[in-house]
Amino acid sequence: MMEIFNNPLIYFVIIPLLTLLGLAFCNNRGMRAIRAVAVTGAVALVALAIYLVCLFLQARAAGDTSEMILQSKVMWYAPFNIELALGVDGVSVVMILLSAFIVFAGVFASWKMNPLPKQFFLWFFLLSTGVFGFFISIDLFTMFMFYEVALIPMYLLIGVWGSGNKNYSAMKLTLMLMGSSAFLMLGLIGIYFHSSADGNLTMNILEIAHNDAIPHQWQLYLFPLTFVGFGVLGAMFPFHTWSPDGHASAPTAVSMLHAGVLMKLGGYGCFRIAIYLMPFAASELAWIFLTLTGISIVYGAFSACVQTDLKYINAYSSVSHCGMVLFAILMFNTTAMTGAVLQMLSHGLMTALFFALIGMIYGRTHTRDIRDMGGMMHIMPYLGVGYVIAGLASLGLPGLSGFAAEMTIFFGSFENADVFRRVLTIMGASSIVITAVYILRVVAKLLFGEVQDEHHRTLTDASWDERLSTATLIVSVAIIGCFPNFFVNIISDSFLPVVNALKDYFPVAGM
Amino acid sequence: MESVGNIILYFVIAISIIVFSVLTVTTRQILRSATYLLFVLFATALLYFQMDYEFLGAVQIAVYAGGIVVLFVFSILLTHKPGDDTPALTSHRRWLGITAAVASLALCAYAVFSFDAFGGRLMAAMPELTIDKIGHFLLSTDKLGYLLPFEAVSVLLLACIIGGVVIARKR
Amino acid sequence: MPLSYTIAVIAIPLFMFLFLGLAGVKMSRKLTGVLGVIAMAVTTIIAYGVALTYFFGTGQDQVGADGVRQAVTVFNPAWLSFTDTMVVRMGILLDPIAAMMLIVVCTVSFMVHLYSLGYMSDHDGNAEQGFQRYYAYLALFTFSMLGLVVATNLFQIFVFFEMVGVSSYLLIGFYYSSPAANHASKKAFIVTRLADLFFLLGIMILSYYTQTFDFSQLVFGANGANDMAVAQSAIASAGGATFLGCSVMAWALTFIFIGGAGKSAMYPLHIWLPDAMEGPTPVSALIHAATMVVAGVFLVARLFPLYVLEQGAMEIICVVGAFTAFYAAAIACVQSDIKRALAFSTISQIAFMMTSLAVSSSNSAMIEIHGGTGLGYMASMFHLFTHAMFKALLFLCAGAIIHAVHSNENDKMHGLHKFMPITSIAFLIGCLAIAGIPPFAGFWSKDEILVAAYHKGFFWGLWMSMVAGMTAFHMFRIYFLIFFWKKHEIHTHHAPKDQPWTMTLPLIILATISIVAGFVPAHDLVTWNGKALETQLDWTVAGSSVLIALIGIALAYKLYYKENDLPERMKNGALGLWTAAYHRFYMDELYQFITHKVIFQGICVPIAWFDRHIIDGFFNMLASATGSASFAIRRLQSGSIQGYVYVYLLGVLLLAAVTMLCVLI
Amino acid sequence: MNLTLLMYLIPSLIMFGCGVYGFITRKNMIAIMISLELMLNSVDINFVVFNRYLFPGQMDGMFFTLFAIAIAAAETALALAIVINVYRAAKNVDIEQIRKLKF
Repeated sequence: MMEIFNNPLIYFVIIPLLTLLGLAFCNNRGMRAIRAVAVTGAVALVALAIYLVCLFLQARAAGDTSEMILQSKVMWYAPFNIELALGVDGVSVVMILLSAFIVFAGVFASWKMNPLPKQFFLWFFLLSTGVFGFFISIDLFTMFMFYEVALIPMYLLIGVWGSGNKNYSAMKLTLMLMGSSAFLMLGLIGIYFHSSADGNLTMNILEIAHNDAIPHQWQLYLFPLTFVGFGVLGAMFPFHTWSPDGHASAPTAVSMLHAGVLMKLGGYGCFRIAIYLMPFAASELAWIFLTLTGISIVYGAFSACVQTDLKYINAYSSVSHCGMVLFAILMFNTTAMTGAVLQMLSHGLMTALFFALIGMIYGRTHTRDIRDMGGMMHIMPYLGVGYVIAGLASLGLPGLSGFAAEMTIFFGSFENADVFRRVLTIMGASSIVITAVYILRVVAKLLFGEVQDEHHRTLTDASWDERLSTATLIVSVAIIGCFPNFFVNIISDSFLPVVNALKDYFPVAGM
Repeated sequence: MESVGNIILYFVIAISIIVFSVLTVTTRQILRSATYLLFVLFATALLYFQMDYEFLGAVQIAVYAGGIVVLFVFSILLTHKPGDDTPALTSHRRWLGITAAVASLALCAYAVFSFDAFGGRLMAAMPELTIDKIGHFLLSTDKLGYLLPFEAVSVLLLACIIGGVVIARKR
Repeated sequence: MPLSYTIAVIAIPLFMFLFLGLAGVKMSRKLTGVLGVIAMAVTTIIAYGVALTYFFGTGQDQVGADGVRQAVTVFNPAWLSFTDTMVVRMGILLDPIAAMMLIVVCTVSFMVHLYSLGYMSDHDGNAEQGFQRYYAYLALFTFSMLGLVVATNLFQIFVFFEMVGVSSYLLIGFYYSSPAANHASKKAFIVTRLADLFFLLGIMILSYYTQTFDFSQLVFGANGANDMAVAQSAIASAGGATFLGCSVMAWALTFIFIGGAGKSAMYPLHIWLPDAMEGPTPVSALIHAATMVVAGVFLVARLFPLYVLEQGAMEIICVVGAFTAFYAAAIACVQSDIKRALAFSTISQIAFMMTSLAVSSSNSAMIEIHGGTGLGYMASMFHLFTHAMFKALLFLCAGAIIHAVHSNENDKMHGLHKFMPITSIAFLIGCLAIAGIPPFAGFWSKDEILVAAYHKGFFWGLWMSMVAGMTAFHMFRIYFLIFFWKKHEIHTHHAPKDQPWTMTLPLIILATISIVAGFVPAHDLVTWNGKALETQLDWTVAGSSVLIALIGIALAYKLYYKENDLPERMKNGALGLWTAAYHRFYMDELYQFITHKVIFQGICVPIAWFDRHIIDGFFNMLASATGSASFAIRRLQSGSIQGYVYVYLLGVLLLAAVTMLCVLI
Repeated sequence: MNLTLLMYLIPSLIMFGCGVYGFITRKNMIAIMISLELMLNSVDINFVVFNRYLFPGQMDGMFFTLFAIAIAAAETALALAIVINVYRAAKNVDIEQIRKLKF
């Protein structure tokens, strides 16, 4: 029972919880103490995440080829075989790293949170608990539980600290995501009851995959449930509409965390649960979801072209980019799936950066309508440059993260020889042009040109906390962009089990 | 064959219960309603006496008649100005009440009359029930002891006291 | 100098970009400029050292035993692995054209760095705002362009295509307050991005079949030079697969060409280049005249053996190139903005290079299976080199003039010869070079292009000769309009004069190069297969082309040397044609229509509407339907205790009745 | 004439019916409470009567009544406290007028 505390993974849940506890003792007016606790928690998470990467690399270098490292489990509720089962592979390792960095940046982005800073950080860290818990667990129930833990705080974070039409948005977001988790829960229960042929039912993902006992007929029912359940969180067309409204109303740090990490839960879940456990249905039904995600990519990009609200632009851009994640996962080969994870990393950091910058600009100008702004580069050069970098990352400039990710996806997808997938790939690839259009449009309108509103001339540039927050993200984006192979090496092996599972049903897989 | 006194007493009790019950729920004036309730409770106490449950009758008079009705009267006086009559009922509501009452009465009456296995039972002799004995039973843990409910009720009362204080307290 | 020093050539500009970009704000403007120039000077020296070592060194690395110049890979680490075989590497490869490009890029870049010290300052020598940023961008561009030319694989070229695209975007939009610059930078980026999409598709198709990006497996043979046999096997790896009747490789190569065409401003993707003149003039000289715009030519030259084997793709290049050359030359004849006129002249010249590549394979003197003598290839690369020099010269002169008179329009200039003699002479040298008058640089390279074109067919030769004549005409038209025509009216508070030495020195250097560059033995150095090419001047072609050029010059002299009404009358004589050419044959309007009306109004707006009203509307409808259903049934939850009791009672009675019935029955 | 069990049940039944009627028809909260007391009382009577007639040797019914009286007293006290509080807030004890917590 106590051995689980020897597993470093559990501390990804314990640290946020301790931070929560620490925050609970803070006084709402003692901003200093609140910040100190929050920063300590965030730094500890980053340190632990980096330590985890080192552990992972060590393990792999030492020839540990097991599917998941650092496995341990504690029985939680024996009648349903629910365990607290931990374990990570390359994908989860990088997702944890991403989450840690975004939590870190998010803390600094909400440095001057007002009102109720203590409560804000409480919910913020509860959300992170859920996110980390999700990535470290390999038990269906535990994953689902952490998934819900991550979703619920969103409602309050948007509803209380949001802006604009926040009640509507918070409600919409929560209801749509809850609706999806209803599907998801059905799917998970279904998987559980077919998890084993000999009656030893289990919730452990690895065991389920090993048993490979879910009847094909059932897979056809359960796969759509699970995939849609996670896909809604991954902003899959046509279930993406919570995303623009939700992002538009959410406070900065929440947008960051949401777009940066929470939406990744969707992609991760699709890959880890839906496809991995139900390869037959995945290959049978892939065409439906490929079409939907393919539409997502182009559709989100086109929609973003006409938006005038900064956050809406980025929300639609997220639809497009996250669509690419799911799209690549459904391509069923290591290259594309690796690209999907790179894209998750890239999109997470880049969108977090975008939302941080938008929040900072909005905090100064009190408008997000690009028609009311212009020439911001004169007024706030730091934020302007940050925005341009984020924009370039988004439209796929080599040297920044977006490029490596998208290229890996396109080349991976193109490996599939069938015409359907190729056509979709070309359609998806064409989004790079549309992305350039809307990014440059907003950059030109917002940053360049003449100052539209004379009052804006008095505004200040970023303060040190804002600089720290954005610089962290910019550096991360650049690191991924400059050294993608480092991440590819961590990630790509993790897809071998999935691709092997798919091989029986999808002949091209694993090419 | 019962003694005539008993029978007369029974009829007095029965008639006053019936009459005053009906009056309680039909009178327009709330204070009168409380008064009729008092009479009903007295009649009930009388009934307990007739059944030889003297202690119970005494409790009925002390707690119900003496306590609850007084509370009622107090709160009526606190919440009503003189002449504050209940307005006439809508026929819709009255019919609702009548149907419910009649339906329940009819069903119970049917049940009572159809199960005639005990309907015609007579009162049998009962061992004397002293206060001493009641106290014993109330506080014993033996079979037929009532210590646990007794304690439960006392906790409940305590909760009620606290609740009452909290609710009635001025902010 | 060891070839591995090329790493420094790449690394110094990158470092300077980061250094000036991050720390430049804290430094004085002048200092950043000087640092930038010094760093570029060092880079240039190293680049020259490396390139000269490559060309004239005696090491076994460069020239193999058979006298073939080899492609030397200096450095090639993996950057991104797609699969085990498809690995993107970021490396440095030196072969004749890469070494040549190193020289071109570094020379022009250094000149521009130096020149900008003066150009980006006002007349009192104070550097203007954003000076640091400007030098950072220049360094970024130089880095990207150098990275492009030394690429070891197709994907690296793509990567740096994107990078130069972004540098170009940043530099065009340098004056970001100006809406025109803003618009132009956007346009440049998006148009080239569209082309890059095709490039990407081309790479995808190519790499799918060949499973590699590396030139060493696509085009280079065992001896390290372009090898037909290797290209043959690369083409064969497609197994003869076809798509819509054409072989997939032809598709791939055409797509790759489209990518190059976007950067090299081939019709119809040329529209961004004239607008790109909104950037500072030295930038136009560096990026939009000398280096980046030839990236497309360079790309086709890189994959030359593959193109040779796919004649279909080659034909497309030939037609597009020839048409663009003519089209741009025609437009250049009527432009009034000197930078735009120069831009169209650039387009025309790049089209020359493209055409030259395309005609090189099928000329009559085929000595190998497909390769031909590769005369056109050599001529193209040679022209690339000379053109870079004299076009940079012309642009820098134009910059000096603009800096002096504060206008781009030639009606604000006129008669500047007296005021700016050095500039005038430098411009004249540039014009003579581009017109192809011996012994200036342009003559030698253009002559060989024409020879190659006549090899392909008389029609092509004639066509290109005509374009050459038009080039001579429109260049001298500009020259005469600027420097003569009539007496200069002074518009500004001080008379125009030759600019400070920082700006004049580059003009002199480049003018000198433009005079002598023609004597570089290009046929020895930059041939497609690394072997020296035996050429001799074909005096029939050379003589006729000189004659045509002279006719063009004479015509320009007649029309524009002295103020007269002949041009006006000619204009009115063919007003429709003149207006169409002046408006660049309405290509911009067409693009405007397609992007704004068709794509924006016809696709984006409906999709956004669909999203808000149909998709979102559906979910809102779901929510409101749930809401109104709840509203409808909330009466049941009336909150009236009596109602509840009534229902409860009835329920109890019903239960009791049922129970009793069960008991009784 | 004998006093059978049935004869005691009849007034109790009628009392219960009156309670039901009053509970449903009354609008005054206190009156509703009074009706409630009637119902309780009728049940108490039943307990006692059944105890006395059917199991004279035991005292369960009686004790139940005893507890019921205690609980009724507590409940009435609490309910009336609430009523008075409501009256303070709303100046009214008519349940049809007090609808702030509805829906």
